[in-house]
Parts: sequence; C-alpha cells; structure tokens
Amino acid sequence: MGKFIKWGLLALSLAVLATGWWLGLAWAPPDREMGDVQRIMYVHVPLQWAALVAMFINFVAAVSYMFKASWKLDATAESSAEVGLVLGTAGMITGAIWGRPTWGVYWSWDPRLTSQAIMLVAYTGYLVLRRFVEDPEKRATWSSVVAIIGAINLPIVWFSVRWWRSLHQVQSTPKTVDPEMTLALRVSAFGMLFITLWFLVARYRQALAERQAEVALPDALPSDLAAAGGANSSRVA
Amino acid sequence: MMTLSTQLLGLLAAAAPGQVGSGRIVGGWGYVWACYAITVAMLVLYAVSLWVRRPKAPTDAKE
Amino acid sequence: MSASRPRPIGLLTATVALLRKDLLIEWRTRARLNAIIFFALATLLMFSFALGPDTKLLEKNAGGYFWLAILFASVLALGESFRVESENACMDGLRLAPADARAIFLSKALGNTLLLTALGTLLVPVMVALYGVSIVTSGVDLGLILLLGCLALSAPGTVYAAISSNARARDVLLPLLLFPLVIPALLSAAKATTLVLQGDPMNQFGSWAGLLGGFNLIYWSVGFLLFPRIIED
Amino acid sequence: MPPLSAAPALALHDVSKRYGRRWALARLTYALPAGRSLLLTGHNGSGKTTLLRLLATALSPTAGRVEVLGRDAVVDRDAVRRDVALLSHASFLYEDLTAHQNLTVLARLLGLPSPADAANEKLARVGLNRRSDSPVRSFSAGMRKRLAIARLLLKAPSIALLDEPFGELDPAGIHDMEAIIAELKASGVTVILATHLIEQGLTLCEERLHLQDGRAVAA
Repeated sequence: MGKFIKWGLLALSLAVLATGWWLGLAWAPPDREMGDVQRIMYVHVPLQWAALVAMFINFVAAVSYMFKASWKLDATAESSAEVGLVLGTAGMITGAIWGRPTWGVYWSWDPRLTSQAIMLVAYTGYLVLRRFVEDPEKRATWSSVVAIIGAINLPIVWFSVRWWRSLHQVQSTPKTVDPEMTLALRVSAFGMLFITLWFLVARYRQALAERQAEVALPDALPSDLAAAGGANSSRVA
Repeated sequence: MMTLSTQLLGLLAAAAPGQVGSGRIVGGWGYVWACYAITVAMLVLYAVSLWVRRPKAPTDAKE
Repeated sequence: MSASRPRPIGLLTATVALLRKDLLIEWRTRARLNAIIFFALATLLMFSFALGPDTKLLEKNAGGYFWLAILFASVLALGESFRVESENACMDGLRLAPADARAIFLSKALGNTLLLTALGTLLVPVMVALYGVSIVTSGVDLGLILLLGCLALSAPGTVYAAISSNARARDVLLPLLLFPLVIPALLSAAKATTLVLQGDPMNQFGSWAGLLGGFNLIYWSVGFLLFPRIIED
Repeated sequence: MPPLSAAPALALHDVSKRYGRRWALARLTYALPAGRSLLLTGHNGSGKTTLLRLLATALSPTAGRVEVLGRDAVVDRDAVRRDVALLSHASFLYEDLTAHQNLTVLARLLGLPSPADAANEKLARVGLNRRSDSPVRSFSAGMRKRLAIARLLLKAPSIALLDEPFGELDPAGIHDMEAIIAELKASGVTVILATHLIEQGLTLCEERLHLQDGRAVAA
C-alpha cells in the first residue's frame, strides 16, 4: 500500500490540480468586475481550505492526545501543523498579492488575512516549542496544550480584529460566482486537498519514525524486555 | 466541535477578498502568474524538504 | 513522629497559602521587582523617543503604548515567577507536598495579576505626564480596564510560562507563544484605554470591556483545566 | 514475618522507567514487607534516584505498577503523596525565603494547625533554630541538607524516602542524620535509604536492594 499511496496519490492529485487550474485559467470566464485577476481565486481559496483542514486535524489530534496519549496522535499533530503552516503561508501570500490590484495595497488589515497572520505566528510558535523540548512525552503533552489554546484563540482573534476594523471600514461581502467558476474552484480544491493529504501522509510517516527512534528500546537491555516492549502498559502507547 | 469547524471554515476559507470600487480591472495577469508560481514553488520546496528529511533507516518490515 | 497526620486542605486554602508564598518572595526580592517597574517606565519613555517630539501622535496612541509596556513587563514577571520555582526543583516540592496543581495555577495567575495591576497603576500618572493625556471619561473605567487587561494577560501567560520555563531557549519561547495569543486582549484593552483617555462619544467602552471579560472567562477556565497536565506528567 | 493482612510497605511489579532512549529501571519486581526498612545501593546511575522518585510519585513509570502501602502510585497519586516524603538531591527550598518561612509554607499546605510553631519545632530538631531567620541563599550545603530533612520531618510521613541523606554533611552532621533516621524508624516510619555509605546503611536497614543498570542484582 505504501507504493500506491506514495506515487498513485501524488499522480492523482497533480492531475486533478492541473485540471482544476487549467479550468480556472483558460476555461472559466473572467470576473465581471475583477477581470482576469479573479483567477487567483483558483489557487488562493483551495490553499486556504486545505490549510484549514490541516489545522483542524491538528486541533482534533491535540484534543485526542489529551484523552488518550499515543505517538500516532502526536505525529499526526506535528505533521498537520507543519503542512498547515506551509499551505497557510502560501494562502496568505496569494491573498496579499490578490489584494494589490483589488484594494490597491498588499495588506489592508482585512480580518481574515490578519487572523490568518496571527494564526501562522501561533503555529510557528507551536513548531518551535516542539524543537525546544527534548523529552518526547513532555513535548507531546505541552504542544497539545499549545495547539488547543491556539485553536480556541482563532475565533476570538477573528471577532476582535473584525470589530477593531469595522469601526473604520465596511466589510466587503462575497459576491455570487458563475457555475463555470464553481466547477473550476471545486476541481482545484480537490486537487489541493489530495496534495495536502499526500504531504500529511509523508510527513506523518517521518514524524512517527522519529518518535519511534526516540523511544526505541536500547540495545543494552536483555531481550525479554524488548519482546515485552510492545505489550507493556506504557502510558504512551 | 462542529460549530468550531464551521466557524473556522467561514473564517478563512471564503477568504476571497471582495472588490472595492467599480469598473472592471483590466489585465493583471502578472499578479495571477505570480500567485501560481509562488504556490507551485512553495509546494515543490516543501516536497524537497520532505525528501531531504526522509527517515534514514527504513522502519521494520513487521510494522 | 508525634505530629498529627496532615489532613488535605481545600483548593481555596491552598491557593491562598501559595499566593502568600509568592507575594512573600516578591517582597523579599523587591530589587527584582523594582527592576521590572523601571523596565516598564523605560519602555514608555522609549516610545516617545522612537516617535520623536510629535505630541499629537503620542497623545493619540497613549493607550496602545501603555499596554505594550505592561505586556513586555509581564513577560519578564512571568519568567521570573517560574524561574523561582525551577531553582532547587521547588515545583516538584509543591507537587509532592501535595499541592493541588489547579491551586498552583490560580496562585501564580492571581499573583501576576496583582503585580501587573500595581505596575499599571504606577504607570498611569507617568503616562499622563509623558504623553500629555488626561482621563476624560472616568478613572473607575480605567481601573476596570486595567484589572481586566492584567487578568487577561496573566491566565494564558501562566500556562505558557510554565511550559517555556522547562524548555530550552525559554526567554525567546515565552513571548513567541504568548504574543499571538494575547492580541485580542491587547487590542481591546488598548482600545478601551484610548476611549477613556479621549472620550467615548459612541459608547463603545462597554463592548470592549465585554470582549475582555469574555477573553478572561475562556482563558481562566482553559488554564484551570489544562495546567495540571503541564506540570504533572 | 509481618502479619498476612498487612499490605507490603511498597511493591514494584515489573517496573520500567525510560528517559529518552535510556532505561533507568528495567523490569524491576520487588516487595518490601511492612515494618522493614530498605537500603538501596548501587553505583551512580544505577537507578536508585529514579526508584525513589517513582515511589515519591514525582515520576510515573513507563511500564509496570508501583504500589505504596497497597495503593497504586499513579491511580491513587494524591493519597500516596500524603504518605511519603522525599529527601532529594534538589532541596525543594526557596532560596529567597528564610528557613522558617520555607517550613511555614509547607506547614500551611499540609494544613497543620499552627504552621509557625510546627516550623520552629522542626528547626530546633535539626539544630537550625539560631539561623531560622536567615535566607536559604546564605546557607551552606550542609545547612541546606538539615533544612531539607526538617522539611521532611514536618510532613510526618509513613514512608521516608532518603536519597543520599549523608551527602554534603560533616561527621557531626552524619551522626545527627543517623540519629534522626533511627528516631524515624523508632516511631514506626518505613525508611527507604539510598546511600554510598554502606556501613551506616546496613546498621539502619534490615533489607537491602542492590541495583545495577536499573536491575536488581545480588550484592
């Protein structure tokens, strides 16, 4: 199954993403007001969705770790935070570039972009913390706490920034989208989601291998312990 | 949890910025290509970093 | 031994006992405390230097600078309060006493709130003098915001200081974790303070205070629930 | 032999403790009968300190079960904590507080009726009453050890876990410490003693457990 996931999923996701982008860039009509610039949507929105999916997985894994400690959950949390950070950063950059022709500036303190920037800093802190704690069990517990608190913070940040900005400018409302646009967006989103999944699986395997190397049974012990290693009542399975 | 997820989705997912002012923006393909190029570059770079950091010793065949 | 068996004490009693201990340590190391106060004063002063002699600008942004000074000082104070516990493994001593981990959270967070509120009270007259502002609406409002804001910095700060005090590079880690988290608190406290200093024609003070209250409610509960997991493993 | 009904003072069932990639304790099984005292010996890094910290519930085992007075040290942690007291390498003392204040803080946490008096009594017992109002920061290593044992006495435990109690003490201090340990034993406290001073340990303890690389071996 390893080979299939590794290359089959990658090929599938690249094909779907390429199709979606082709639909978006060549097939779908330009937007009535934004013109061709609107075609940024087919890369920006899928990135944001995929980043959210990754961050949500991170949150679920962190909460689950609090209830049942396991290296698999820890590895899931680590991989999803890192993948989410990469996708979210790309999403923020494309959003800022999109802002230039539409708003006239790269950064307009739009609540969504601002919340996202804060979120990215928070998850950078999460990954830095993981680097700075040696003990695997402590690292897993502490980073779960940080991930949970960071996720709880998101809606609060969003509301406060929106409130803060709303005193200055009226929030623009999302507009209706042509059916061709919807299709191109959907296909691109699925392609991005598959790529995300591929990244997640690859990173998860790495993280799990790292954890297992960290907690591997030392060679100096008698073999009976090594044999019992899998069956012992370890706190962290 | 579902509420939070929906909220999160609403928070960033629909982050398609609306337009300001009126009149159709002409051209702007440079911005479009920049976005796609940056995204592709970041995804490729991340894939390369995954390759570089790949586990050195293969895990046990049993697992 | 002849002494009677110790009997368990309640959460509140333990919190009070630990808070007394923390305040006693603060008092006995007041030189350190003074250094933090002067740090905050210097921060206020540095803002005016960084911006040049534009009094209008200083007056307009006084609330924000005031809260930034408190935020920077809070990072130092939180780091100190957990450094005291890691010396001689005192945190282990408390855990094994046994002291309820939730009481440790409450005492640390409350102690830090007290310290920051006192610091803020000292900073208000300095801010008035340095930035040329005056309290337009009411001093009670300012006191309320000061208390709510310091509570809001202390609860998540205590959780993250407990984590970072045991990690490498703790001095970098604490602000990196804490700053993005307290942005909503900083934002609403600064806004509300600005309203107090410049008048509140649209009656927005209540909503910002409410936001700060909600923030407190969430993070004091989260800290209360999660802190035991951080120090017990 | 202790009566059959009495639970062993402590019981280790297949206990292992891992630090990173190193096993500090490996599948240790041992039971100490009630009313006996235990001497732990072994080289540095053999697992003595880890075992004491497990018994004190400062650590939880990676695998296996630790029982103190018939109670599981993980499940019944708070109850076990009230029964045991640990004298560790780290003194658990606040450097900025005085000797008396350090003990008073603990006495309050323990819910003792008059914390200040209890603190004074224990300070006198370890011969520190004349320095009770000096900050710990000014104490020598030996004085810190005395204060740490006063802290342990204040807790009045059923089981005293002593990690190198004679370390950093002068001959008079060692003599005092021996007297204190004998007194603890006389009052019915189970003493678990880890030390390099094997002669002193053997006179104080009936049982002996020799650890080597985290496993029990014949001494």
